[in-house]
Amino acid sequence: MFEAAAFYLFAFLTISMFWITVTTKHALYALTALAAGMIFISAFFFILEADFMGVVQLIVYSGAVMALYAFGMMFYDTTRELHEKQGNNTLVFLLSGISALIVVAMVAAPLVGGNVEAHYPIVEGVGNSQAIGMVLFTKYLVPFEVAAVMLLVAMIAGIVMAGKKMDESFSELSEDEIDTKNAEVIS
Amino acid sequence: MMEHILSILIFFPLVAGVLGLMVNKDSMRAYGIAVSGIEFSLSLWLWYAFDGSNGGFQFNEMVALIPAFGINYQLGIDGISLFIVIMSTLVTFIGIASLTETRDVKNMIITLLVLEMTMVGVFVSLDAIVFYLFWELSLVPMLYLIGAWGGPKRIYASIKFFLYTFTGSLVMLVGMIFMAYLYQQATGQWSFSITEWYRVVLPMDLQLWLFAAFFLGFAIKVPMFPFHTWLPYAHGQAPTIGSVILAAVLLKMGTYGFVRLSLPLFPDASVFFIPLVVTLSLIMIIYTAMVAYAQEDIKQVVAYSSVSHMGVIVLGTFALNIEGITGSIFLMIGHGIVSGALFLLVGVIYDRRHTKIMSEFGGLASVMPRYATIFGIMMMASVGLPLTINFVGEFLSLLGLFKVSSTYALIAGTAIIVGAIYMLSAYKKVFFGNVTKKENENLPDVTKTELMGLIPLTIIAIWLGVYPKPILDPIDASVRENVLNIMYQKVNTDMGTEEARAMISDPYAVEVKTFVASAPVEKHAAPAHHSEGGH
Amino acid sequence: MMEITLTHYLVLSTVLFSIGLIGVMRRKNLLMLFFATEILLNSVNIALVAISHFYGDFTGQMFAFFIIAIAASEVAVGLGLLVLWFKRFNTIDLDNMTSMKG
Amino acid sequence: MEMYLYIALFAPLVGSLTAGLFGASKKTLFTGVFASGMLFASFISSLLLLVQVLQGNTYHVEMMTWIATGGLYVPFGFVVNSVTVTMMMVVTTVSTVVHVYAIGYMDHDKAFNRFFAYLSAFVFSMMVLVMSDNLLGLFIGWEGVGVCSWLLIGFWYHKESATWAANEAFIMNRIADLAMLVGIFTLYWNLGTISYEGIFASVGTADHTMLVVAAAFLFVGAMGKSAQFPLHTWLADAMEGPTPVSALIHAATMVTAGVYLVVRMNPLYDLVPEVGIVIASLGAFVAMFAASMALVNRDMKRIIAYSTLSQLGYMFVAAGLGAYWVALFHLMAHAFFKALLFLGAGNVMHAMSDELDPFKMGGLGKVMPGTFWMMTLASIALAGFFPFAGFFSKDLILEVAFVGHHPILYTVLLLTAGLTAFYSFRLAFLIFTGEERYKLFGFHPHEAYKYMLVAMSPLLVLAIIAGFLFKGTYYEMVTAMLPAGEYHVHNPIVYWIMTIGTQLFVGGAVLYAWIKYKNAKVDKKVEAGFFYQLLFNQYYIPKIYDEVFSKPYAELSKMFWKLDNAVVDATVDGIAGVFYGTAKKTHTMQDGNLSSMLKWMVVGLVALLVSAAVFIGVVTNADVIMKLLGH
Repeated sequence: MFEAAAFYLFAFLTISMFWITVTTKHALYALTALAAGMIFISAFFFILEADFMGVVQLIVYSGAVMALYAFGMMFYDTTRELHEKQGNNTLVFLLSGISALIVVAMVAAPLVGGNVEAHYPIVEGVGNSQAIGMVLFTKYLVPFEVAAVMLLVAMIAGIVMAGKKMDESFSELSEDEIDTKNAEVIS
Repeated sequence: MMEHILSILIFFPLVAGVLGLMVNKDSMRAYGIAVSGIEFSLSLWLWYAFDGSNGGFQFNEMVALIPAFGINYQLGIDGISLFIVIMSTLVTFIGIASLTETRDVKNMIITLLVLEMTMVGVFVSLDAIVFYLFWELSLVPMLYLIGAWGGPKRIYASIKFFLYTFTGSLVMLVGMIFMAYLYQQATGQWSFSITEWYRVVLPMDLQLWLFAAFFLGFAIKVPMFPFHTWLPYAHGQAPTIGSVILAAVLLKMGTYGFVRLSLPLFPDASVFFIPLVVTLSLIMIIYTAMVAYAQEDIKQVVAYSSVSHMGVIVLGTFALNIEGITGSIFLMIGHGIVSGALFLLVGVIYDRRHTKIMSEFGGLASVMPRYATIFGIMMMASVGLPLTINFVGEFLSLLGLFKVSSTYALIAGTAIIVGAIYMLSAYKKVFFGNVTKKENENLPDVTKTELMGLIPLTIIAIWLGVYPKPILDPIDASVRENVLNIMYQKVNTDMGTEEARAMISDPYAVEVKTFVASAPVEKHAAPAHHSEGGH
Repeated sequence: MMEITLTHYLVLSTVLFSIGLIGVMRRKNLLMLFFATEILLNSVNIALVAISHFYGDFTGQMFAFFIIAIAASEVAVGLGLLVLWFKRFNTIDLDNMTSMKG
Repeated sequence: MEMYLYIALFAPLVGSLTAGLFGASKKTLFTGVFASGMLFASFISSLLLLVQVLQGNTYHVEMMTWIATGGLYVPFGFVVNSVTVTMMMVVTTVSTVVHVYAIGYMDHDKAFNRFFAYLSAFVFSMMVLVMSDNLLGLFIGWEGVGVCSWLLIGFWYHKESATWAANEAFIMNRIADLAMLVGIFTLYWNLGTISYEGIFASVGTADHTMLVVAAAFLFVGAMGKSAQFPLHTWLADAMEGPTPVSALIHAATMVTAGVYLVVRMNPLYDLVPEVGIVIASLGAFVAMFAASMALVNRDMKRIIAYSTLSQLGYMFVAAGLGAYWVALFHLMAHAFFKALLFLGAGNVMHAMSDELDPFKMGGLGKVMPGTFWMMTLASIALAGFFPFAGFFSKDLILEVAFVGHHPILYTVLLLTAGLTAFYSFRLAFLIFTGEERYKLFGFHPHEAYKYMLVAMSPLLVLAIIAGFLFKGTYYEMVTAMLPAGEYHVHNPIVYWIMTIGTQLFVGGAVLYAWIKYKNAKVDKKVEAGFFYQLLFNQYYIPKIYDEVFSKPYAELSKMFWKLDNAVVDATVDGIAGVFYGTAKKTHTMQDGNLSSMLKWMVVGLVALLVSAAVFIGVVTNADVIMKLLGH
C-alpha cells in the first residue's frame, strides 16, 4: 500500500518535473526542474531496494552533474528568455506519442517471456552495496576500470577544451585569429 | 612444380607485375612481352601435361582458407577451362606484343598483367568464393584500362561497366552464399567448393531461385539482351587492347559460368528456363546483328557483332547435349580469337586516322592490301565460314540446339545471314570503292608490330578450323564428365523433373566415334545397280 | 492496481523516455538538449533497475551504474565543447550549427 | 590411285596459295601459268580416275578427322565414283580452259595474280564440294565457292555495282545455306550420321515426314546456289565479275552445284516424289521465267546468265522427275557450251572495250571470225540442234517430261526451247551480223589472242561431240550409282514426230530471230508495251526485293539502334537515375541541423518500433493469420 502510494506520487512528480524541463522557456527553471526530477528518481531506486544506485543517483547526478550544468549556465544570461524557433510541434508530439504507445503496448501485453535467468542473483542477507561490490569487482572489474579511465579522460578533455585562455573571448576574434591561436595551443 | 602449376599460372603475372614497377620505362615493353610470353608458355606446358582423355579435374590444389565456413583455395582444371585459360594467356601475350599504345605504357602493362592474373584465376578456381574474388577483381584493372586510356567519354563508360557488372555479380554472390547454406543444411557442414556442390541435389523451387540469381550475374557479363548496353560504351571508349581482352576473355566468364555452375548445379531449373534463355538469346542474336548493321562506327559494328555471336554460345550451352555444349565452349575460344583479332584490326586504322567512322574510309583495299586480306580472313571467320574456327563452334551449337527445337535452331540460324549482312556491308564501306579521302591515300600498310599480333591469330583461326580435334576431344570428355553426367545423375533422382529427364540423356550412352588411323583406300567392287528407274 | 509490478515501472520509464524525446526534438538550445538527453538516460535507468529488482539479478543495476558513469563523462566533454562553441560563435542555438550539411 | 585423288583435289589449292603469295605484287605471268599448270595436273588426275571408274572401281579415302564430338563424326573423306568423277571432269576441264583463257583476258589487269589466287581457290572449293563423302564436307565446298564467288564478283572492288552484287550474291546464298544446314541437322538427329553412305543405308527405314522435311530444306539450299526463283536475282547481278569468272562459276560449275546436290542425294529424293514434283515444277517455271527475261535484255552477259538460269531449270525438271542421270548429263553438256558462250562474250567485250549492249555492235563476224564461229556453234548447241550436245541432253529432258506423263511440264519446256533458240540467236545475230553499228560509237574491235581461241577450242569440240559420242559410255558408267532409266517414247511414230517437231519449232524460232534482228531494228511501240517493260525490268523483282527486304531491313536496323539507346539503355540509365534522383532529393534531409537530424532519428526509431511490433504480432499470431489466409 505504502509502496503503491509512493510509486504514484513520485511518478507524478518526476513526470511533471521533466515535463517542465522540456517545455519551459527559462533555462534556470529547466535546470531546477531537472535536478528535482533526478532526486525524485533516486526515490524509485530506494523503493526498488537498490540503495547503492539511489545514492549514486543523488551524488553523481543531482550533485555533480547538475553542478556542472549550473557552471555551464553561468556563461550566459540565464534570466533572459530562451528564443527557440519552434517548427512543427505536432510532429514532435506525434512521434513521441506513437513510440511511447507502441512500447507501452508491448510492455503491457504479457509478451515478455518469464524465462529470464538470474545470472547474478541477489543474495539474501547481504546488503545491497556489499552485493554490488561483489559483482562489480569480479565480473565487471574490467568495465569498471575502463569507465574510471573514461571519466578521467573526459575530465581532462573538458578542462582542456573549456578551460584554455579564459581571459580571451573567442567570440570577439576573427576566424583566422582563432585558427592561429588554436595552432599555438596544439603545438 | 607440376602440382602447383595453376597457382604459378595465377600469381606469376601478379608478382611480375609488381616487380614491373621497378623496371625502367624504356624496357617495359620487352619486360611485358617476356612475362606474358613465359605465362603463355606455361599454359602451353599445362596443355602438354594435361591428360586429354580424362574428363575430370586435374592439377588439383587445395589449401584451407576459412575452415569454419568451408572456404578453400581450391584449384583445378579440366578440358572446359584449359583452353579458355590458354586463350587468355595467348590474347594477353599477343595484346602486349602488338601494343601500339604510347601513353604511360608502363602502367598499362602492369595493369594488363594484373588483369591476366584475375582472368586465369576465374577459370581455374573451383571454390565459389575464390571464383567470386577473381571475378570481381577482374573489374578493377579493366575499369582502370578504360578509365585511364579510353576515349572522350571514358569515365562514363568505365563507371557504367563497373557498376552494371558489379550489380549482377552481387546477386550472384547472394546466390552463392545461399547455395553454401543449403549445402550446410544438407550435409551439416559449410562448403563453398564447387566440386562439393556438384554432389548436392536440390529441390526444384530452390533451383529456380538460385538459377535466377546466378543467371543475372552471368547474363550481365555475357552480356545477354537486355543487359548488353554497357558493352558498346565500354568497347567504344576502351583502348584497343582493352577491347581485345574484354571481348576475348572477360565476356567468356559469363558463358563459362553457365557451363561450370548453372548447368551442373541446377539441371532442372536449366531445363525449365530453356524457353526464356533461348528467347533472350535469339533476340540478342538478331537484334544486335541488326543494330550492328545500322552502326557508323566500325568498332561498334565489331562490338555488336561480338554480342550477337555470344548469343550463339549461350544457345549451344542450353542445348544440353554433348554437341551443343562442346560447340559452345569451342565457340568461346573461336570468338575470343576472332573478335580479339577484329578489335586489333580496328585498332590498326584507328591508330592511323584517329577515327573509327566508316564513311571516313573507303577503298582501303588498294591502299592497304595486306591489312585488307587479314581483315577479310577474320571477317570470314567471324561470319562462320567452314574451315575457320568459328564454323566448328557455330555448327555444333546450332546442331545441338536443333535437338531442343528445330524452330529455335531455324531462327538462331539466321545468325549466319544477318552476320553476313552487317559484316559484308561494313567491309564494303571500309575497303571497297575508290579512295575518296585524301588522308587515306598514303596510309601505311600493317607494320611488323601489328603483324606480330595478327598473324598468329590468323593462323590459329584457320588451323583450329581445319583441325579442331586436339581441342574438341578434351572438351568433349569434360563436358560428358563434369557437366552432362552430373546433370544426368541429378535429374534421375527423386527430385528431378520429368521435363529434365526427357531432355538430358546419359552422355556415356553416346558412342565415341573415332577416326581409324591410316584409313586405306577402299576399293569397292562395282556396286550393284539400282534396279528400277524409268517411268 | 495497488500491486506495483514491473509493468508499472516500464510504463513510467516509457513515458519519461517519450518526454525526453519531445525535448530532444523540440529544443534548439544546446544546453536544453543536454537536459533532454539526461532525461532519456534516466528513464532507461529506471527501467533497468526495475528489471533488476523484479528478476533478482544484478546485471540491470550494473548497467544503470555504467550508464551514470557514461552520462557523467558525456556531460563533462559535452559541456566543454559547448563552452568552446559558445566562446567562438557566441550562440549555442542548434539552427546555427549546420556545417555538416549534406 | 589415291595419289591421283589427292592431286586432283589439292593441285588447285597449291596453285591458289602460290598465286596468293604474289597477290599484292605486280603482275607476273608465272602465277597464271603455274595456276593453269596445276589445274591441268588436276585435270589429268581426274582423267586417270575416270578411266578407273569406267573399269568399275570406286575410291573412298578418309584423310583425317575434322569434327568429332558426341555422336557426330565428320572426317575429311573423299569419294571418287561415277557421279563425282563426272563432276570432277566437268569442273577440271572447264576450269583449265578458263584459266588458260584468263591469262589472256586478264592480261592488262593490275591484280592479275590475285585473280588466279581466287580462281584456283574456287576450283579447290568446287572439288571439295564434289568429292566429299559427307554432307558437311559438301558444305565446306558449298560455302567455299560462295566466298570465292564473292571475291570474284567483287574483283573490281572499286566499282560500286560489283561490290554490291558480290554482297548480294553472298547474302542470298547464305539464306539458302541456312536451309541447307537445317536439312543436315534434320538428317543428323534422325539418322545419326551425315555421311552419304550412312544416310543412304538408313534412309529406307526412316520416317517419311522427316525425309520430306530434310529433302525440302536441302533443296532450298540448292535453290540458293543454283539461283532458282525466288533466290535468282543475284545471278544476273553477278555478271559484274570478270567474264572468265562468269564462264566458270556462274555458268559451268558453281551454279550447277544445286543440281549436283539433288543428284548426289538421289536415294533420298527417290523416296519423296512429292518433293520431286515440286522441284520439277519450280524448274520448269524457272526455265520459262528466265528465258522470258532473256528475250528483251540488252546486256550481252545478262542474256547468257538468264539462259543459264533457264537451263538450270531444265536440269531441275529432270532431277525432280527422278531422271538423275539425265540431269547430270545436261549439266555436263551445258557446262561446255555455256562456258564457251561466255568466253566468246568475253572476247567480244575485250574487242568492244567492255561494251555490253549488243545493239551497239553488229557485223563483228568479219572482224573476229574465230569468236563468231565459236559463239554461233555454242548457240546451236544451246538451242539443241542435232547433232550437237544440247540436242542429246535437252531433248532428253523433254522426253523425260513426256514419258513421265507431265504434259504441262512438257509444254512449258517445249515453249522454252523455242524461246531459248530465239534469244540465243537474237544475241548472235545482233553481235555478228548486219550493219557495223559499232563504228558509230567509235570502237575499234579486234580478234582475241590466238592462244585464247585455242584454249577455247576443247570446249567447242566437247560442245559438238559430247552428245553423240559420250552418251552411251556415260550412261553405262553413271547408272552404276544412279537409277537407270531409258526415257524412250515407245511409239516410234510419236518419237519421230516429237523429235522432228521440236527441231522444226526451234528452227522456226531461229528464223524468226533472223528476220527480226538482222537489221537490229528497234520497234518503239513494242518497247513501250507493258510486257516488254515487265520483262525488261525483270518482272520488277529486284525492285520489289529492294523495297520489301533491303530498305525495311535497313530502316528496322536504324530503328533498333535508336531503340537500343532510347529504351534499353535508357531503362538502365533510368534505374541509375532513380538512385541518383532520390539522393538528390533526399540530401536536404542532411541539412546539417542537429535538431532535424534528431527528428529523423526519432522517425527511424518509430519505424523500427513499428516493425518490431508487427513482427512480434505476426510471430505470435501466426496460426490466426494462416487461418485467415485460408491455409
